[in-house]
Amino acid sequence: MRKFLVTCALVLFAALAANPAAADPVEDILTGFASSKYDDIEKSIDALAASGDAAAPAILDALSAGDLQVSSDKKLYIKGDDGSLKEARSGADATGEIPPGLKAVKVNNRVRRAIDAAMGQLTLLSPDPAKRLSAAASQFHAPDPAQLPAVESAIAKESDPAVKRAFEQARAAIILVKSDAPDADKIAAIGLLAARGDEDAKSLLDAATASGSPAVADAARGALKGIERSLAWWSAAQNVYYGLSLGSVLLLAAIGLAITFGVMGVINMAHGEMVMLGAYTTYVVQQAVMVAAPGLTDYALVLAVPAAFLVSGAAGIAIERSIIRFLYGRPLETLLATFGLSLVLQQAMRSIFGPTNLQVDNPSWMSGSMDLGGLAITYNRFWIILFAVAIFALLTLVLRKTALGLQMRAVTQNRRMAASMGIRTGWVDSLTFGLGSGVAGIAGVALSQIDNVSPNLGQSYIIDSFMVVVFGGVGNLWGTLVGAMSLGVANKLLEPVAGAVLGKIVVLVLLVLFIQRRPRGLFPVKGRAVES
Amino acid sequence: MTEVTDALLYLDGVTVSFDGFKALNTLSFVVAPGEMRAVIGPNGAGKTTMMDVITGKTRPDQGTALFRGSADLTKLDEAEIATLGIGRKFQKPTVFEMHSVTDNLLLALKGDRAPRRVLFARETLSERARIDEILETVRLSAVRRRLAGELSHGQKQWLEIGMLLAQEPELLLVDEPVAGMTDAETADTADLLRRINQTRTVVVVEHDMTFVRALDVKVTVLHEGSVLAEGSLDHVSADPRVVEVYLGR
Amino acid sequence: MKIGKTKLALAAGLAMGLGTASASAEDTIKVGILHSLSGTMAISETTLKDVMLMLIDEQNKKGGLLGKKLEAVVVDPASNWPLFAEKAKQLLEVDKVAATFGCWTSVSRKSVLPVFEHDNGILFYPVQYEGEESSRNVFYTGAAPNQQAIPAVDYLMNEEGVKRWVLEGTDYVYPRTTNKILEAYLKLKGVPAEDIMVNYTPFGFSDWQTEVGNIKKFGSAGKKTAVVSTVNGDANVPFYKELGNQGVKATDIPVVAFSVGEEELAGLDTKPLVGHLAAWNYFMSVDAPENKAFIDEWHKFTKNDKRTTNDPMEAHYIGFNMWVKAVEKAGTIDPDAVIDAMIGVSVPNLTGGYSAMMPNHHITKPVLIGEIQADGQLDTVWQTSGLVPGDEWSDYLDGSKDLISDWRAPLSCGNFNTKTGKCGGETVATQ
Amino acid sequence: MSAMRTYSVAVVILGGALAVALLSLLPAEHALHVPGYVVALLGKYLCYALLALSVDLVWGYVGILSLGHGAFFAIGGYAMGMYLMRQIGARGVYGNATLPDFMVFLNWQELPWYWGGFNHFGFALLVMALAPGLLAFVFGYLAFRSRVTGVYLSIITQALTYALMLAFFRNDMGFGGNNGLTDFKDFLGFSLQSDATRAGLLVASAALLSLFYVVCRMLVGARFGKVLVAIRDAESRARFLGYRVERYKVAVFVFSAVMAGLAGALYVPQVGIINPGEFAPANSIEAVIWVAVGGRGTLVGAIIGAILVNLGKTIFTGALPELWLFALGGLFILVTLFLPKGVVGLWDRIMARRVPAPPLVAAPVRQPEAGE
Repeated sequence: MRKFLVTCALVLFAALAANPAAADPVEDILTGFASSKYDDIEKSIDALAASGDAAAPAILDALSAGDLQVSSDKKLYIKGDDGSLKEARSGADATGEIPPGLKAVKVNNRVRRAIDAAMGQLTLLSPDPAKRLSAAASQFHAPDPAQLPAVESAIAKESDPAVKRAFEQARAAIILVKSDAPDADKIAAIGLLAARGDEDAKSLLDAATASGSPAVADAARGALKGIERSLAWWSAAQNVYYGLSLGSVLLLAAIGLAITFGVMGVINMAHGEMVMLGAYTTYVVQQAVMVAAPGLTDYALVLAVPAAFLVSGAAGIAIERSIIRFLYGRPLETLLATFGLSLVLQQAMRSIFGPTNLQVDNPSWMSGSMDLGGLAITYNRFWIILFAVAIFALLTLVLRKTALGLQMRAVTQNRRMAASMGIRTGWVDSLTFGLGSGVAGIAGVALSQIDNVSPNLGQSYIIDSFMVVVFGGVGNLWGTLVGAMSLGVANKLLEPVAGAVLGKIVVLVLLVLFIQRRPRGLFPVKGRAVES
Repeated sequence: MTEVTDALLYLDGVTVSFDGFKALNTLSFVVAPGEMRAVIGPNGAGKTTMMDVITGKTRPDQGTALFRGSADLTKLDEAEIATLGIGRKFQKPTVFEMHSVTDNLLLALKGDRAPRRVLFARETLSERARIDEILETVRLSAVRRRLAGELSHGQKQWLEIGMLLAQEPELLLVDEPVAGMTDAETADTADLLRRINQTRTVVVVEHDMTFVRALDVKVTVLHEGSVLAEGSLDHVSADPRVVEVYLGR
Repeated sequence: MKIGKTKLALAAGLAMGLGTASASAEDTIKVGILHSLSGTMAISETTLKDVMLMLIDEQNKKGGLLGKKLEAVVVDPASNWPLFAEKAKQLLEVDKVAATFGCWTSVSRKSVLPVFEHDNGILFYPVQYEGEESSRNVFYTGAAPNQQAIPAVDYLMNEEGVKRWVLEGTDYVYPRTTNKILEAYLKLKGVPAEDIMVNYTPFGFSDWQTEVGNIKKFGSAGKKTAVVSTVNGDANVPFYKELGNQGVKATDIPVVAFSVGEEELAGLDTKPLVGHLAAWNYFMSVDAPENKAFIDEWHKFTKNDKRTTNDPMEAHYIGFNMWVKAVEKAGTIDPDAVIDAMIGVSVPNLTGGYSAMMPNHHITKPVLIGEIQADGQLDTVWQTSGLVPGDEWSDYLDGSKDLISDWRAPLSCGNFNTKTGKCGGETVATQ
Repeated sequence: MSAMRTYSVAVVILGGALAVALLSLLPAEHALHVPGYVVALLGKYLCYALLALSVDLVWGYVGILSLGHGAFFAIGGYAMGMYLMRQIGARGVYGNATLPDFMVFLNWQELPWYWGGFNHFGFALLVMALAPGLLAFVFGYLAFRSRVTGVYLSIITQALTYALMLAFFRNDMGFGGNNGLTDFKDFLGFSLQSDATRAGLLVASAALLSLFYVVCRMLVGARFGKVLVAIRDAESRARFLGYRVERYKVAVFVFSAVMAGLAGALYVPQVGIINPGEFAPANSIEAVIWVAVGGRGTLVGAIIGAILVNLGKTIFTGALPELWLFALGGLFILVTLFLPKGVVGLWDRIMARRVPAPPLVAAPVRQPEAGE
């Protein structure tokens, strides 16, 4: 199809070239962008790519970014990020007044695909290895026999081994779809694709099994078997990774509760709102950084962590001082008061920030994904796993090694004894509750990266958080860790089998049954202290 | 495997461990019918854990626990053991604070405990008489209408003993009955226990040596979950090991 | 007898609480606004309350209606379905509103429906829904499935050459019905069953790793694949974040959504999502003078020039103007007269044309397909050449293909069976 | 509490409801006419009051804090809803005599087996009481036998109702998914739209509430009730006295679940819809809050609390639509902080100041449940 278009375009140029008034065929191609029809734009892209004009990559880049503008006299301009205007062909700054009727060239998915394919052709020999790699990928994904010579010459010139491998795979893909390629070449290509071993290779091989040549078809079938086996393993590993990722989210959501509920015994129904406060703090910090230091926007998240800890922690201390401290020894009444509090906090956020979702951006280092063997690891989830583990380690350290941690444990184990040893129990209570709330706030920073930042944010995690803490065993941070991870993995292993809804129900029922077997969770705190 | 025994309570080789710590370590302990026994030992010696094993609260990891030579205490739960005829008084006085003194006793009276029987139970004249009798015994007649939560510490201890009596058990386990009592009350309590012992078997756990001396019965010394010495108070007091772990310090 | 006194006090309180609203002056026409301002649906519905207040305010500036001022009665049904019914009853029986604008979810509409029918009220329902309903007392100004889903699938098939379909939805009645209709439609178009994957997730679902992974896997089979998303509200942000991060690009696997508009996109960084699609009857980016005026007014009213507009807001704009016109035509707010006058009323919509109320209480609308832009707007890439009338009873479902609705006399029936020639439940002899 | 007072509460509830019901049947112009809106509201409140009563029985008297009582309420409601759906018969929009509308348009071919029998009211009534009771029995038997207590119990009751919510949300379950069951036409042959039926339902709710109030009163006043309070205050003492605590707990839990189920069953025809939202854990927590506001461990308090809080909700959501959550949330905080014994406790304190008399109500001074 594309070959046909290119031919057409060439014929068109030939015709135009005969016209002395239009000395430059590329200028004519460019007028095609003024059309409002996607068909015309697509044709122009193909023609531009085929022309090999030096300005083509810049023009196509601008087009895909939505920066290519066309004036009413069909002249093309490229708009810079700073609002400057350059002539598209020459790259020179546009002089004089703003051309009349300037508007962006319209782009849709079909046009974007055409751009990708064109860029794949144009950047095969780009000096930038990253661009060559993506060129190879685009050739691989849309194998076009007409491009075989270009790809082969690219392989010959390539020095970077990773890029070279990508080109070779692209060549293999092209050979497989090329009907007149010799069987031997095809079988070699199959070998190369089998080594690649991913879903894309599998779909190409699937198509090859229908090949007219029995030898090729057999080779493809053989390769497929191997790929399917390894894919099954990878898919199981992927599910476990998903589970760990979900587990780390649960861990973050629950770990603050493991302190306020697990250690202090306060049934804090407003815990979710502490998480929500953290997420809103992230929003505010990000907005502030965007205004104050736009260059640092990517690191706003790093700043948001201490900010969220302070905001939620301060809120926690305020709550402890004004409400919770009057309710010690009446744990179930803390449930009622904090439930009321959670209603108030939700509505407060709604009044201040509005009821809609707020936009918290993923920083660039948390966007996208990488492939690790057959695993797709998304950066945001990957960072969240690391973050959760780090927070857990830090918290364990605080509880074990610091004076506050020691006093905290003393107060929770024997309040009267601690008081008589000169520990200011009220003060320790406040700080403990503040710590738990602050950690919940930090969780909010992480959750803002994967979920809605809205007044309802906390509500969606509160039940899961309580499950995790109770499952792990109240008063035991390690229990919370193991609890969160096992619930996460169980959920994700069940999901492909039973579906998301049924999977979750099954996990809940198992949890209820588990508590019947072990009424004090995975890691119960044993001994006489809990018996009395 | 178990030998037939004529002891009322028979513990042999009982081991209980919490997270690796052995609260009871191959403990053997035998009480004959009609006997009164005092159990002493330092903190953490396993006295309360032993009571827990006898009353079904804690399951031993190993060992035998028999009541009347036939009932396997390791297989029964608290309520079943209570119905068998073992009554227990806690270290901290535990009564139903929101109930009146008479109601506390009423709930403790021997009788069918099944929910559907209790549902239609009416207080009978004989029950009332029995309650009056116990109130006299534990000297709480004057406060019979008060809520148990309003009683003094000593009165609560006595009320709990009264509830034990109302249960009419064969064996009474009494955990630190005189903690927090005045000297006079302590003497009265010793007196009360001796009277109870006339018809029932009693095991008393106590720290108070004057009280133990006043009881004047056979003493078992526990240490680190097993029996260190057994005999009369004078006998065990003379034992150097006992002196070292307990009395000497 | 202290309880007796308490009870009396309660009764007094009840009377007081209910009396507050009915005590106000009679020279206004009351308009009820029944949108959740708290709970899970507040996120979507609060905006609709605001837009209604703006429309009523504007109408009053123009001199009100029938020489009287309009008065908005706002209540909060708090995303609680039985509370919707209670509040609807309060609006109709205590406040005696002339018309009510409200509801978002189907279940809230189902919950108030008997109340509006019993008390003969008028409800304007502004959200796209599954169809399969037509009540004399309700005017449906949102899209029926044929005004959204089917054109979107047509677009993907024709323009993008899609051969393989993932129907991803939240597990409730709108996605279920829409997907049933789409499945039937796709099979009619010759799509084999193995090229259709249907999956449902719970409300507020936030961990989309497995689902997006499955979509990628399903899409790598060599045929052009697209996702038709009927994922609801809150679950969308995590869904799109996961799509963006797992690198599902619009050029490879486009996602077309029916419940994602400008308001939902405002909570997202849309740069990784450029090119994914949405099908609606209105986009904020539409270049029409009415739309520009509406957006300006909205920014002025909310004192915030960042506030977005969306499709259900346009539906209320149309519905409100239709009601005003119908009341003027009838010369009274009497519900029977207004309900009769409504049919055939035509008012400008915000995309540069006119929408008319049809005898089935649904309206005519253009269908727009838009692509998500980097600035969070949706840019129209295709639109129907004319207006599409809303079809309440789907032609693609066995149960409903023989049903039609026409509220004009003499038929006056919401579910007339063309086969049996009878209205609704009278058709079959009871067992 | 004297028998006199017990019956007077029941008489006030029943008499009040009867009066309102009769007045609502007066012509609309009549000065004493009560609008249908108030009848519907009161009916709803009384069902909530019965739910609160069932929560109070287990929480106030046995110390079982159930955060999942909404589940029993909802199951009872669904049983009633299924009966009402079957009553629609061929009057649904598709005119299908057997299948409810939501099944028709999702292409269900036949009625699932568990819908069988619901066209008979007797069978439905049995399910309304037995289904919640059975669930409570299985759950209670497992939980109380293994001595799950305190917050652990509260959290797993919450897990129970949450799991049920997710399950009922699934359309494949055959209970109408998110939309639930709705569009009811009539109940025992009486049109649900008619004012007389609604008045009748109000009186029925009042009668049921009064009946259960009197039964609960007798229950807690008798020796059985004393055992319950004994279990609440000192569970291990009760065990060592020979009481099979788990049996008492299961018995009361099941009874309470049946009560909640019947409350839900009467609630559904009055509000016209039952949907999985009723299983939401927040609903169960709210029921606990009604009890706390009214006064835990006083049966009257549960009723008063349920009516007061819901009345407040009705008034505030209409009068202060943007601020009512502040009011309601604030109320919960203030009540727990300053009225640990709820409204009834406050009342008693005021009465005690006027007439020095022994406290009438055995409200607990301390709440030892969590540590037990």
